[in-house]
Amino acid sequence: MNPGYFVSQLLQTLLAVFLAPLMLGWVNQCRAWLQNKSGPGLLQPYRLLLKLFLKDAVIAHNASWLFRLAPYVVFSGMVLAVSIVPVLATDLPFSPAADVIALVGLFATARVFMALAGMDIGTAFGSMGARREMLVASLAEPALLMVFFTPALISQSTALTTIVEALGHRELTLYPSMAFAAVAFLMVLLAENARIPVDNPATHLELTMIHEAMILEYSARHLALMEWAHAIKLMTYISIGIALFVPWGIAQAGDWAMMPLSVGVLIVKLALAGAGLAGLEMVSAKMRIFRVPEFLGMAFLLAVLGMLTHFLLEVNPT
Amino acid sequence: MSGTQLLPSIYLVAAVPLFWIAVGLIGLAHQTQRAEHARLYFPLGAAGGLVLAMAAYPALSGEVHAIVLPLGLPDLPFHLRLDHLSAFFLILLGAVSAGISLYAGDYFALSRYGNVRLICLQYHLFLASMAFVLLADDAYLFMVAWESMALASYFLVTTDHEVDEIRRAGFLYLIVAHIGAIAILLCFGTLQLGQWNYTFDAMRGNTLATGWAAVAFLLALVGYGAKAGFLPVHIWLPEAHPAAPSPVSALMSGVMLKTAIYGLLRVTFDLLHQQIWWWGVAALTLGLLTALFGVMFAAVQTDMKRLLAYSSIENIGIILAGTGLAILFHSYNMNVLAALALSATLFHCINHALFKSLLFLTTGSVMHATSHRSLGKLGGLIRSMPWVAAIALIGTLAIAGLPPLNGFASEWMLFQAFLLTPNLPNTYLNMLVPVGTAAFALAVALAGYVMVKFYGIVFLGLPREPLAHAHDAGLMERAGLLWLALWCVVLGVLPVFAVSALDPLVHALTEGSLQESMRKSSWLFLTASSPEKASYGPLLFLLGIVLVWLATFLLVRRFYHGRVRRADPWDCGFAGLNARMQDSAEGFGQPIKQIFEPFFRLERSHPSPFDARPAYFSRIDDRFWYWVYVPVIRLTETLSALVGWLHQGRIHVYLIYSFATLLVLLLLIQ
Amino acid sequence: MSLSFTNQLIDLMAALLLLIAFAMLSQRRILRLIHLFAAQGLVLAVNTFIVAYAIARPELYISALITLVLKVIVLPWLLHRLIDRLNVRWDVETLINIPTTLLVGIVVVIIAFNLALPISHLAGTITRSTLGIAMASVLLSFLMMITRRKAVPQVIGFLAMENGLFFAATSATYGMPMVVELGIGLDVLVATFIFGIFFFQIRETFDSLDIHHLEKLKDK
Amino acid sequence: MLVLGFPLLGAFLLALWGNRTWAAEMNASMSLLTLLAAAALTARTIALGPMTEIRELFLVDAFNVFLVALTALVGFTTSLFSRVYMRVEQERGKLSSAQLRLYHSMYQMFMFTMLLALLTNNVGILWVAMEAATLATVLLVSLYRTPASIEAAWKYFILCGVGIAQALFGTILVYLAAEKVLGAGGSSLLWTHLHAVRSQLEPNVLSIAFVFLLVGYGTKVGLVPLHNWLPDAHAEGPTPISAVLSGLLLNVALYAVVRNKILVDGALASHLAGNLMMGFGLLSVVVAAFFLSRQRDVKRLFAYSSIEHMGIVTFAFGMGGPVATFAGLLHMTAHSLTKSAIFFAVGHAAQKTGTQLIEHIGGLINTSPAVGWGLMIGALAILGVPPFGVFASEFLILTTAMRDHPWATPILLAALGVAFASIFGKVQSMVFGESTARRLPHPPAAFPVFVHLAIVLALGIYIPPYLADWYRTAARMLG
Repeated sequence: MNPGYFVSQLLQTLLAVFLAPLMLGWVNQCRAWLQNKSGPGLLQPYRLLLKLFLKDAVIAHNASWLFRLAPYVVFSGMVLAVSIVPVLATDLPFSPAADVIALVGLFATARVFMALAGMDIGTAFGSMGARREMLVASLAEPALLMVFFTPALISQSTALTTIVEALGHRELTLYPSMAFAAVAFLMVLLAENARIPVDNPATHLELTMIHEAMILEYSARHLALMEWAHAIKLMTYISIGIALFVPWGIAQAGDWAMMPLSVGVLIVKLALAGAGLAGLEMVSAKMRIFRVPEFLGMAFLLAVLGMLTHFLLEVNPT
Repeated sequence: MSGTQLLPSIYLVAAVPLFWIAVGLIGLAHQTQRAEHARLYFPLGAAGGLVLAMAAYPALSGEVHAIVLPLGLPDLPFHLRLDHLSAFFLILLGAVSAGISLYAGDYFALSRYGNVRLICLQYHLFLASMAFVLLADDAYLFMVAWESMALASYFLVTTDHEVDEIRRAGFLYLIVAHIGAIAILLCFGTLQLGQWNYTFDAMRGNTLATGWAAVAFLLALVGYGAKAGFLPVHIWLPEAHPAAPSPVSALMSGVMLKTAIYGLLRVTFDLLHQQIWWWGVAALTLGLLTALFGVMFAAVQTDMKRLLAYSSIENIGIILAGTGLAILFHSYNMNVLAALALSATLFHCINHALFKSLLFLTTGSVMHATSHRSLGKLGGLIRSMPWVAAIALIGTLAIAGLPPLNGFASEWMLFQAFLLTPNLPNTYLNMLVPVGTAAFALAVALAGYVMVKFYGIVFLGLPREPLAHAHDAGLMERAGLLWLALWCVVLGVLPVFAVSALDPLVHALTEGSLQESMRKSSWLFLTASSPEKASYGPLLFLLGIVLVWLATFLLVRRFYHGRVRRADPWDCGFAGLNARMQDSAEGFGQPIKQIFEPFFRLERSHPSPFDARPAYFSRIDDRFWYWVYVPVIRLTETLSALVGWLHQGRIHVYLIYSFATLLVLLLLIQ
Repeated sequence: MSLSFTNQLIDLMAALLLLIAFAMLSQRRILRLIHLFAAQGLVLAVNTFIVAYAIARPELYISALITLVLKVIVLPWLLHRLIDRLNVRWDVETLINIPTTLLVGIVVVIIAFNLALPISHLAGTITRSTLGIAMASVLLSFLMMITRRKAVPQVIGFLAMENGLFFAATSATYGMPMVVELGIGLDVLVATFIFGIFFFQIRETFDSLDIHHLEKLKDK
Repeated sequence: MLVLGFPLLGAFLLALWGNRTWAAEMNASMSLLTLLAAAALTARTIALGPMTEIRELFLVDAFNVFLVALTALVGFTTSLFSRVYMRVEQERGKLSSAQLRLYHSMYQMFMFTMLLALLTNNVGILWVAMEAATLATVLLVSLYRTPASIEAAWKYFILCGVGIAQALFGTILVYLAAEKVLGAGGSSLLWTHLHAVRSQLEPNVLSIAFVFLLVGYGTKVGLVPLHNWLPDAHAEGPTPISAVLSGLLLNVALYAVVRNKILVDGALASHLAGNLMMGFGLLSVVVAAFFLSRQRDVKRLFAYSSIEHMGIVTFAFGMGGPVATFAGLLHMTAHSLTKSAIFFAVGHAAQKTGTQLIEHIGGLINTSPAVGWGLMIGALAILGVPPFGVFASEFLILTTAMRDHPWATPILLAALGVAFASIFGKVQSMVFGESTARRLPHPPAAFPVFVHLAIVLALGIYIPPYLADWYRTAARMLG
């Protein structure tokens, strides 16, 4: 395959990785605006990362090698994930390496490492956060898979690029089943990225925190990697959502003419998505931890319903 | 490679179990001091395992060989047969047992229980009988080997027989095994179709009426299920596995359960020719139920070996579900898809064998180091036993189904198989599938939860009780563990080779093959029915992660001097942190209890908030025990009470019996 | 005398035998039982004698003699001494009251006759009709063993059963071959001795010959 | 005919000196001689085929010679066991010297009667011998003079006596039928002659005769519902006697039944006899299996298991056909070897723990591994766990049943399952766990136990061809 692919791959990956904090900043900014505050500014996440990278790492006495290994694994896992999702162009040399299932697996790996790292020190909050995170994940993960399977059934494939090809570049057809999937996906996204109503990224209030509780013990560069990975994760989810539900405008295999346009389109989409997310967070309230399973069960059911409606409405019985 | 130039492979293969028996007998005879005895004989067994695996490998693609031994019944001598299917499971047995035996050398040298000479004999008889189960080509030898397997493992389970729950566990195990054996015997009886010929060849020759075929299949499902641990005959498994010494649990969970799968496949795909779609549905449903059940119970366990045992039930359920899919596809002559499902199943068999025995062995090391089995007492072992912890981490990630390790690869294939069911020409089945897929996904995800619980509580955090003299595993133990871990990684990163090695076998069973879809893609990528539909390249995965990791590492180092300051944990600024503040095993299981309450039979007592000495009690029972087993026991008791009334002790009554018998018979024959 | 006459005699003997069997069934006193047993033995001996005479079989004389000695003299005498030594002359109470027993006995007799019918037809001997009676008396003594509560009457019932068998043998088949006859006789003798031993053992263990002491071994 | 000579001689000698210190050894040596004679006889029969002896008074063919060999073998090993066992009993003062003399002489007498029953060619003598066997053992059952033992012996005596009387009536009827064909006189009770003319015998008579014979000898076989004497007698007698009772006597009684069955089948040309036997067999298996779980006395437990196995064998012979009969013979062999081995082990266990109550026996394996493993392996073998011979025969029986009488198979299997659960649960608690046994000065007689078990194991894995042919010829004979 010609180097162009690698260029587009590299371009996309770097773009995603380095835009991710901006995305986060944008979401926060929108939140601030909606709350009539003047927010910290779009670049706040970058400043934070820089500060953390320059700080001295402080690690608990009994931290094991696993504790120090985890941030790197999480970070690289997320980078890998984002480089798999076709946001600019569909033809990426990396995309055959993983389909949606593998993508979910990748998220799971990162999460497991994070949870283990959280338990490593042996603090009350660490293990609590790990447990909650794993609980949420163990319910969100099947829901996510179900969400993916609806388009996978439509496009007869689980490879994201193929899905996008199928959904985006054929004649435009509306799939009712995708509506279910979209809602379910949104709920999963909220849960997986520790957003309200499942978790509150902005608090360290002991009893409510999930994600933060796991990474309490991290500092400096490790914390930076974790936060960054978290930002990338959000980015990845949003771009997956884009790729699945509004794929129009993603560039075909290597037609460079489309590329700038698709970049533009992408940025618009991302901006909208971020704003939407912020708005959603504004209107909803954090829920009790034991409501979360019901919430995710809801998502799970919606996704399954999506598959069923697919069979009901879209498969012409032959 | 073709089997022609390796003709004697079956003799070599058959020689290995005999060698094992010999090792056992010599070991029994050889009086010596415990440690050196164990360190001498178990590695011998390991060598045998290696030879077995290597000798069986060519037969995986080679042609079928059969020999008849001059033993057995006069009309029914022992038939041995080495074909693709048995070869695969023999490789599994050999490769896995090699690691386990190596480990066992150290383990039994250090453990206190039992007479090592007897253990050595039983252990090797166990291995040998498993090998013969896989080699048997007639019902008699099969039954003999099958029951000897149960017997040997029973004696191993009851090694520490002074403890009475261990005795109870062994008893339960043997009873269930016997019931299973009865079902299998009936199954063979159905298969041989009236003419008294119990060689498998003859059974292959028969074609049964649909009804009888179904009967045979259901009998097989029950019979082999009793060994594999399908619902509701799983009851013995969580009792027996914890009771046994760890290498034995590893063998039972890793290998013995697979022999049951072997039997099921042998009957379903080899001896019975036709399959009916609802068999597939039955197996699929049962499998998924078993999987969910197993993983939920695993999540709430507080004993690490029980936890692993339940996770075995889960994996067996997944394997059964895969088999069900294969049957389903095959019954509709969708052979390629059947091939996909079957390769996934077999692949998962060997994967589970590897990581499950690996984890059981690590529990063994943990128990030796800490003499604790309860999760409530353990913790923080990653510091005192880094080797075991590192290897256990690999096992944990693999069993949790995380890429790029082997557990994920097989589950990925299985997911693909699920996603291809819409091609089935049956709308109801199509509708059924999303539900099945959902259940499968849920089971897989919960497995991740369970494994984080297992690893986090055992190896991470702070010790929940002071663990004195916690030391790392010995050399042989490490070697055995490493061997298994190595294969977990290799199969995970290069699944394509495994799958293509399986292909002749799969082709033989389903007439379908994945060859062309694999030919279309490179050796890097695991593919389902075709590469553009779906593909998965674990090696690229690994490379990607490693590259990014290195890159970030270097970049971070460029920015930054990399100094690290050690301090007390911050813990949100709370002082006076102690180990008891961590999540306990119950705590970890609690949400699952909450969410899936209806699945459990719970007895709980919460302390009142104003309790001076608060005590929390929670006990979880298996509903099936009360649904299935208790009624049966009651029935037997009532019946025997009725019968017992016959025996009144009065001689007149007895005379009346015989008088009546006489008269009745006399009238009868008129 | 003519064949028919002997026939009638034999039938008479058979009838007597059946009568005695019923008498035993209804008999309450042990002493009487023993006498009846002796009488039964006598009938047997006479019957055998008649058969032997009728068909001129010398070895039957011998077996008639054996019967006379064994069953009319030796066994009753033994039993007498037993009950003297154990002084168990008192009345025997039965489990089922006598009339019912007799009714059952009659049913049994009917069954026996019906069974014997086809056989008697082919039994070409001069004594064809007696097989049924033999079977009946066997079953009757069986019944007697069932209904009696004391050890001694049970034994007498046992011996009476032996008599019935012997009658069957002689009447239906002119007696078994000599070897067998001897064997059977020996067995009966030994059996009686052993019974004797038992009486003493039971006595000294339970100081009574009531069998309801022997009802401990059962499956609770 | 030394086979018969030795035990008879032994009986007399031991009647004289049976209380001497060397009586046990003498008993053993007599049994050894018998065994050797039996072996010689067997060898000759294998070589020359069936033959009759002394004016056709004795018959030796494949069927009975293998039982003779078996009887002699078990008789010998049991005498070895009783040597150790009886010494302990004597030292405990349970036995007076007179009783010991009675025991030894009656032991030989018993062997003699059984061998006679097996070897005789005369159906009448067969009956006499069977009766004599009862008489010989009945005093042994009450050897201890405890109330329980006397009661057991009394029941044994009455029930078997009555039963045997029925058998006599049956024999008379057979004779009645036979003399029509063969004429009066001794020859018409000779089995060989009867066998020759069996097709001409009057069916009506024979069918009635068979009922009487079945009920009669069946009582001694221990078929339900005629079995009630058996558990008592086994539990209360001295253990060596329990061993020979269930190891040998039951076989011999069954032998008598089968001998007559052959005639009846020949005469009736119907499957009546077979069906009756199958019915009894099935009933025995089921009932015995359910009795098992209620037992608290270990010897009663295994007595019921004997009933169960006799039921299986009867069922097998009832089915008939080469395979089933073959299996029946095999099962007879395996059962009597295993069961006697178990009783040896149980005897030692009872002596070590001083009780026969199961709940008071435990942890044998710790105090005396030989006894513990003997009991454990023996129990597993008797339960039909491979690779023991019992499984081999059960496999054949069950598989044949699946072909011929599919309805019966699940019943049998269910009963076997119940039996497995009940027996194994009890045995496990006796063998494993905390030990309640104490050491005894004399080492247990491990030799007989393990010899038996070894043979049984061998039977399960490899049946030597000559043995197989031998069974086959026997099976062919029984049709």
